[in-house]
Amino acid sequence: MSQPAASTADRHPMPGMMVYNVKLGMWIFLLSEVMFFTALIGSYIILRFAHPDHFAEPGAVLNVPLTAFNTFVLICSSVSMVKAYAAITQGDQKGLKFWLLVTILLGTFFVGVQVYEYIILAQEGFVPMAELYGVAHEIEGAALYGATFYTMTGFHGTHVTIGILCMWFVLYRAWQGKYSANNYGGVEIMGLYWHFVDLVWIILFTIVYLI
Amino acid sequence: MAGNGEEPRYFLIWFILFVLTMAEVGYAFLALPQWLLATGLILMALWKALLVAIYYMHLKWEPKRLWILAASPLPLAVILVIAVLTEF
Amino acid sequence: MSWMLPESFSTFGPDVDFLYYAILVVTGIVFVITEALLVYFVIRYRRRDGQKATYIHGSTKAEIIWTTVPFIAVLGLAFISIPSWNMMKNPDSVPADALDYIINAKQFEWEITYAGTDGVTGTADDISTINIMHVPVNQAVNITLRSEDVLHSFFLPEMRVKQDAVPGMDITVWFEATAAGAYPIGCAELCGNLHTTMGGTLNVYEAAEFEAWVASQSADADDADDQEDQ
Amino acid sequence: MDAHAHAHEMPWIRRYIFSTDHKIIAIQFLLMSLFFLVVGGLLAAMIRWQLGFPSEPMPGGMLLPDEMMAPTPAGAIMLPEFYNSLVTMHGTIMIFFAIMPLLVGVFGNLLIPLQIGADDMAFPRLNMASFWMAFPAGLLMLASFAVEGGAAGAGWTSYAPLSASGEYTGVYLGQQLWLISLTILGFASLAGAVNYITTIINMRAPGMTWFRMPLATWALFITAILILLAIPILAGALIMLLFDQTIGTGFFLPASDGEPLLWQHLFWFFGHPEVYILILPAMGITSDVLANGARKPVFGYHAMVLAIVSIAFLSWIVWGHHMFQSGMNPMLGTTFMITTMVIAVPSAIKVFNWLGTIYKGNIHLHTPMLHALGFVSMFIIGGLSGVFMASTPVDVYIHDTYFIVAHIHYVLFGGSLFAIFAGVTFWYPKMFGRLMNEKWGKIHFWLTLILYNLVFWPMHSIGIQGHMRRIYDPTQYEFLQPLQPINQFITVCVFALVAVQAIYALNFIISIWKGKKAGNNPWHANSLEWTVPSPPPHGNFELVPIVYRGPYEYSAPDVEEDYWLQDTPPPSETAAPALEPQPVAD
Ligand code: HEA
Ligand code: HEA
Ligand code: CUA
Ligand SMILES: [Cu+2]
Repeated sequence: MSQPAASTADRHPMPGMMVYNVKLGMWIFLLSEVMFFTALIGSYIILRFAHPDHFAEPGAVLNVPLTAFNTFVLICSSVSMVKAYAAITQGDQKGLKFWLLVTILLGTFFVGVQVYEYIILAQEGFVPMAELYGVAHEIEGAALYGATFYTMTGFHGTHVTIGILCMWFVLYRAWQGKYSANNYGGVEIMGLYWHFVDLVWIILFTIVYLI
Repeated sequence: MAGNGEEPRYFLIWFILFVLTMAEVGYAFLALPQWLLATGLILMALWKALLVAIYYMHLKWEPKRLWILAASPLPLAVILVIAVLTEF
Repeated sequence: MSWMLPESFSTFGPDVDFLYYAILVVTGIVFVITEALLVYFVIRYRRRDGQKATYIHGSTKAEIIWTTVPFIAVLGLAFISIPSWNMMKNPDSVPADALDYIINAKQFEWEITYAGTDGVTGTADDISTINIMHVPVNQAVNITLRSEDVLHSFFLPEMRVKQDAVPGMDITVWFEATAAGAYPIGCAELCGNLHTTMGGTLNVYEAAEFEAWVASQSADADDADDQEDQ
Repeated sequence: MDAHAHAHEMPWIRRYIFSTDHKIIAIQFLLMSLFFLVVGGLLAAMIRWQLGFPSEPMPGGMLLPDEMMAPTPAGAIMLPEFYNSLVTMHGTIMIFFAIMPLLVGVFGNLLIPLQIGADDMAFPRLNMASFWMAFPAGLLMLASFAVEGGAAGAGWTSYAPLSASGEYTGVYLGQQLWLISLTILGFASLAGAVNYITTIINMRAPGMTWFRMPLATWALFITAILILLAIPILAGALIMLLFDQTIGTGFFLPASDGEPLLWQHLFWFFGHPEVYILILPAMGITSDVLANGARKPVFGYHAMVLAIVSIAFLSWIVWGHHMFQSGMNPMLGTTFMITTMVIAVPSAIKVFNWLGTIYKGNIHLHTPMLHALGFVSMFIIGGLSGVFMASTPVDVYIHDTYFIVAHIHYVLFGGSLFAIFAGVTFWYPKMFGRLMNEKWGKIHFWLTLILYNLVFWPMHSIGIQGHMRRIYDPTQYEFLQPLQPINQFITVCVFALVAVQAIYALNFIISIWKGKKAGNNPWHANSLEWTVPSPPPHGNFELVPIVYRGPYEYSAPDVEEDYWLQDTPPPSETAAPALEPQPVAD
């Protein structure tokens, strides 16, 4: 499925996008992801603009240092992912497996921290539903904050989780020796997805935690 | 593809991303007017996002038409948000 | 079956009706020309033995013409619409001497609040009626439209007024009736199971009559309840 | 087909149920969406019964449960909440489960690989998954009729807050199923869109440059881009609304300072591109069929492509025209009025180019051609009525009246559905190997055209008289009572219209076995799908086709016949076909 050239080599089609199908497909899929996160982040921006008083100052409710650290973890996972890709382009099977495993661990750690953060916040009364959060923090009717926060970070977390599951699959195939220096499509599109999710987090972190 | 002999300096990018993240967190808590904070933070975030897209998603080594494709939804996102913002 | 608008009884009427008929004429012409050509071509060039279609790929000149002409036509229609639109919907266009009203929409009725004798809403002598609205003729009225639950749409067909009521928003609606009489009020936005029943009546009075009505209502403002009218 | 089955000893279930062959998937989509078309039509008939004869017992109404139809001694009378569910489900099913899968699912799957000369889609398994998400989503939608509280009843637009909390309507689960079903359908559409775009960009046969692609494929390509970018916005909005419904967030609920207008903006930011998703492929199909029927090249091919592209582009900046009376900022209203007016221009280009296409042709009025001509004439009416609503002051009066309902049906039935009839009849041989019956096809066309106009033309008129939409009993309003005879007339005509569709259904079903054998190229058309057997074998082309010219070279002076297949080598090169794949012109 994920051979860079083999599937089309015998057909000599038109030049097209000059990248192989699976990779092009992944890019196109990511465009739709951009629009999906536009809907969520856009709603947040708009609701916050309309009701600024519902949203707490940076750091007042959310734990910025913890999440900054978590952001760093995700960035590390991006570099390990790209190392895995670089390894297999050189035919380095060991490097591929090693860096994939590192990426999986970092990703899992990220999700773990996020779940931990949710639990702490929920214990403080910060939940997506109306009213409750107002009680705990004496910010009246601040339901919009909770709703947007959990929806955005939750969907991002879901994306990371799906990414981790796919990465296990890639790792399994790597173990079977399915990838090589001229057959690394699966690793590459896995990377594209992973970096995209990282990219979204970079935006989310700034908008949700810092502004 | 990235492969032309030398490997791109992935760790350098990683380091810049790390520094930018630290800078963002520091900047966010400065006593500056809100608009200045927001613009500065957004600029830094976009910078980081671009670094990821260009180097880690290796757009730098892709044909130009893929660039255009990748950028195509961004105007739509801007149109939607700006238009609706004028409502409130 | 007719393409004529029902008669209008507000100052918006002439504007809306003019635009409607202007568009009707423009689109009517386009409609007749295009459909006639279609039918004519089909008949004139239908398949015949030995006939071969003419091998043409297009014509830049024709292309330019039928791009620019509609472009100018539709832009023209847009521009002549702008002033009327601003007059109808821009809160700045409300005349200064307009009477203040508050209309509160809820499932499934219109609650209409009048300023009473003192001329300002939100005071003790406010009058309120349900589903029946009373206004003086030739006098602008300025309505603050609200909703308590879901979206509704305040629709006065003869006044050429329609405006959604949005919960959480105060929306300004104004109009000036030009003839006394009774006119329907409708709800034009699906608002629940009994959306259909959310109608009412707009009573437009001569100025003196209206004042008398206000006075009579203010006298027994405590039990002001118009529901028996229905 | 049989010869091939031996070569690929595949179990029946892999060949017909979980097939990855784009042609089989197209047929699956066809059967599914025709089923939903019938369902939507029956719902429409029930709607019309209530509007024509409000509060009179509906024939057969006794068969429905009491929550829908209140039993009385004389028979069962429709409840208002059931009416709302009917309208909502009619709109939803027609748009999402009938027209959209018909245009995109059927023609996208069938035509794209065949017309560009590819052996299949880029991702055949994803393609299969697309169908197997869409179909259960449709069943889920239907199932919502059976749950407690009934099916969703807030209109196909599901405006918040009516849709955001069950306390306003008494519909809880039904609305949630509506949201979930559309989310799943969204995934299916996305899978399709990714597939189509990749396939068209990367898998065109040698010589198939961008400007040698048939307009049907062009339209499907642009449509796929619209789907790709619009559906995720809907998905995001649906998910937020689902959270409002289920876990008590307040995105769109004013009680917690949420913004009902935000839902409308998100919905229409998707919704307007959506209506062009429903018309662009129809326009593409029409162009192909018109050129074939007129035996002439499409007039202004490049302008046609440009028009498709600019409609797609403009469709992103007009969504506010659905919200003129919503309490939106009037300045924004003015902006949207201007952009909306401008979008009429590319449509004008298309209409005039279609007229140019049949001008000086040698017009062969076969059934698909009749439907294509029907499309053009009906789309003109529907498009022109759009210009009325685009003018904001006029929209004040006609918004949410039957004028809008007339517009919807002129563009969607007169437009999209006629083009679908044209396309299904035209490409029927490529799916089933046989032709549909011409005589019955023509009878169906004329009866449908006449009855359809009798049904929907008067709706303009009652809309102009102020008849609101989505009301279950027009006689509740005194000023609408004089219109009741028209409503009854419409209703009677609808029953005839629905009955007439049986002709089409029978023609469709019987021709599968009894139709005339088609051969490769029954319509003497040019594009690549006509160079292969009907139906094409697995893998479509024996050899990768080489494309020498555009798809509309009808009646060219250099050749004897009045058609010229895209892969026939030019006369001078027959001896030694020297292929020089052209660079992509973009
Ligand atoms: C296939 C679907 C389709 C298509 C193609 C269109 C096409 C257009 N639509 Fe329509 N529309 C709908 C489906 C569609 N619409 C639906 C479903 C709704 C209702 C949603 C709901 O509320 O439930 C709706 C509602 C709707 C509204 C909101 C009305 C309201 O609720 O108040 C408006 C307002 O501007 C509008 C405008 C237009 C315009 C300007 C076009 C233009 O694109 C039309 C352009 C075409 C022409 C103009 C004809 C051909 C041109 C010529 C022959 C050239 C010469 C013309 C001139 C000089 C004028 N539409
Ligand atoms: C593509 C879209 C489409 C189609 C085809 C139709 C078709 C019809 N529609 Fe509908 N309609 C909508 C989309 C559509 N509608 C939408 C979006 C709304 C707005 C909903 C809302 O307000 O939320 C609406 C609303 C709407 C209303 C307004 C209700 C109200 O506001 O209260 C009415 C009322 O008359 C109506 C009537 C009809 C009728 C009589 C038909 C008839 O034409 C139906 C005729 C029957 C068929 C077309 C089925 C025929 C079957 C076949 C041809 C297949 C046979 C083949 C095989 C089995 C092999 N529709
Ligand atoms: Cu209130 Cu409809
Ligand atoms: Cu629209």
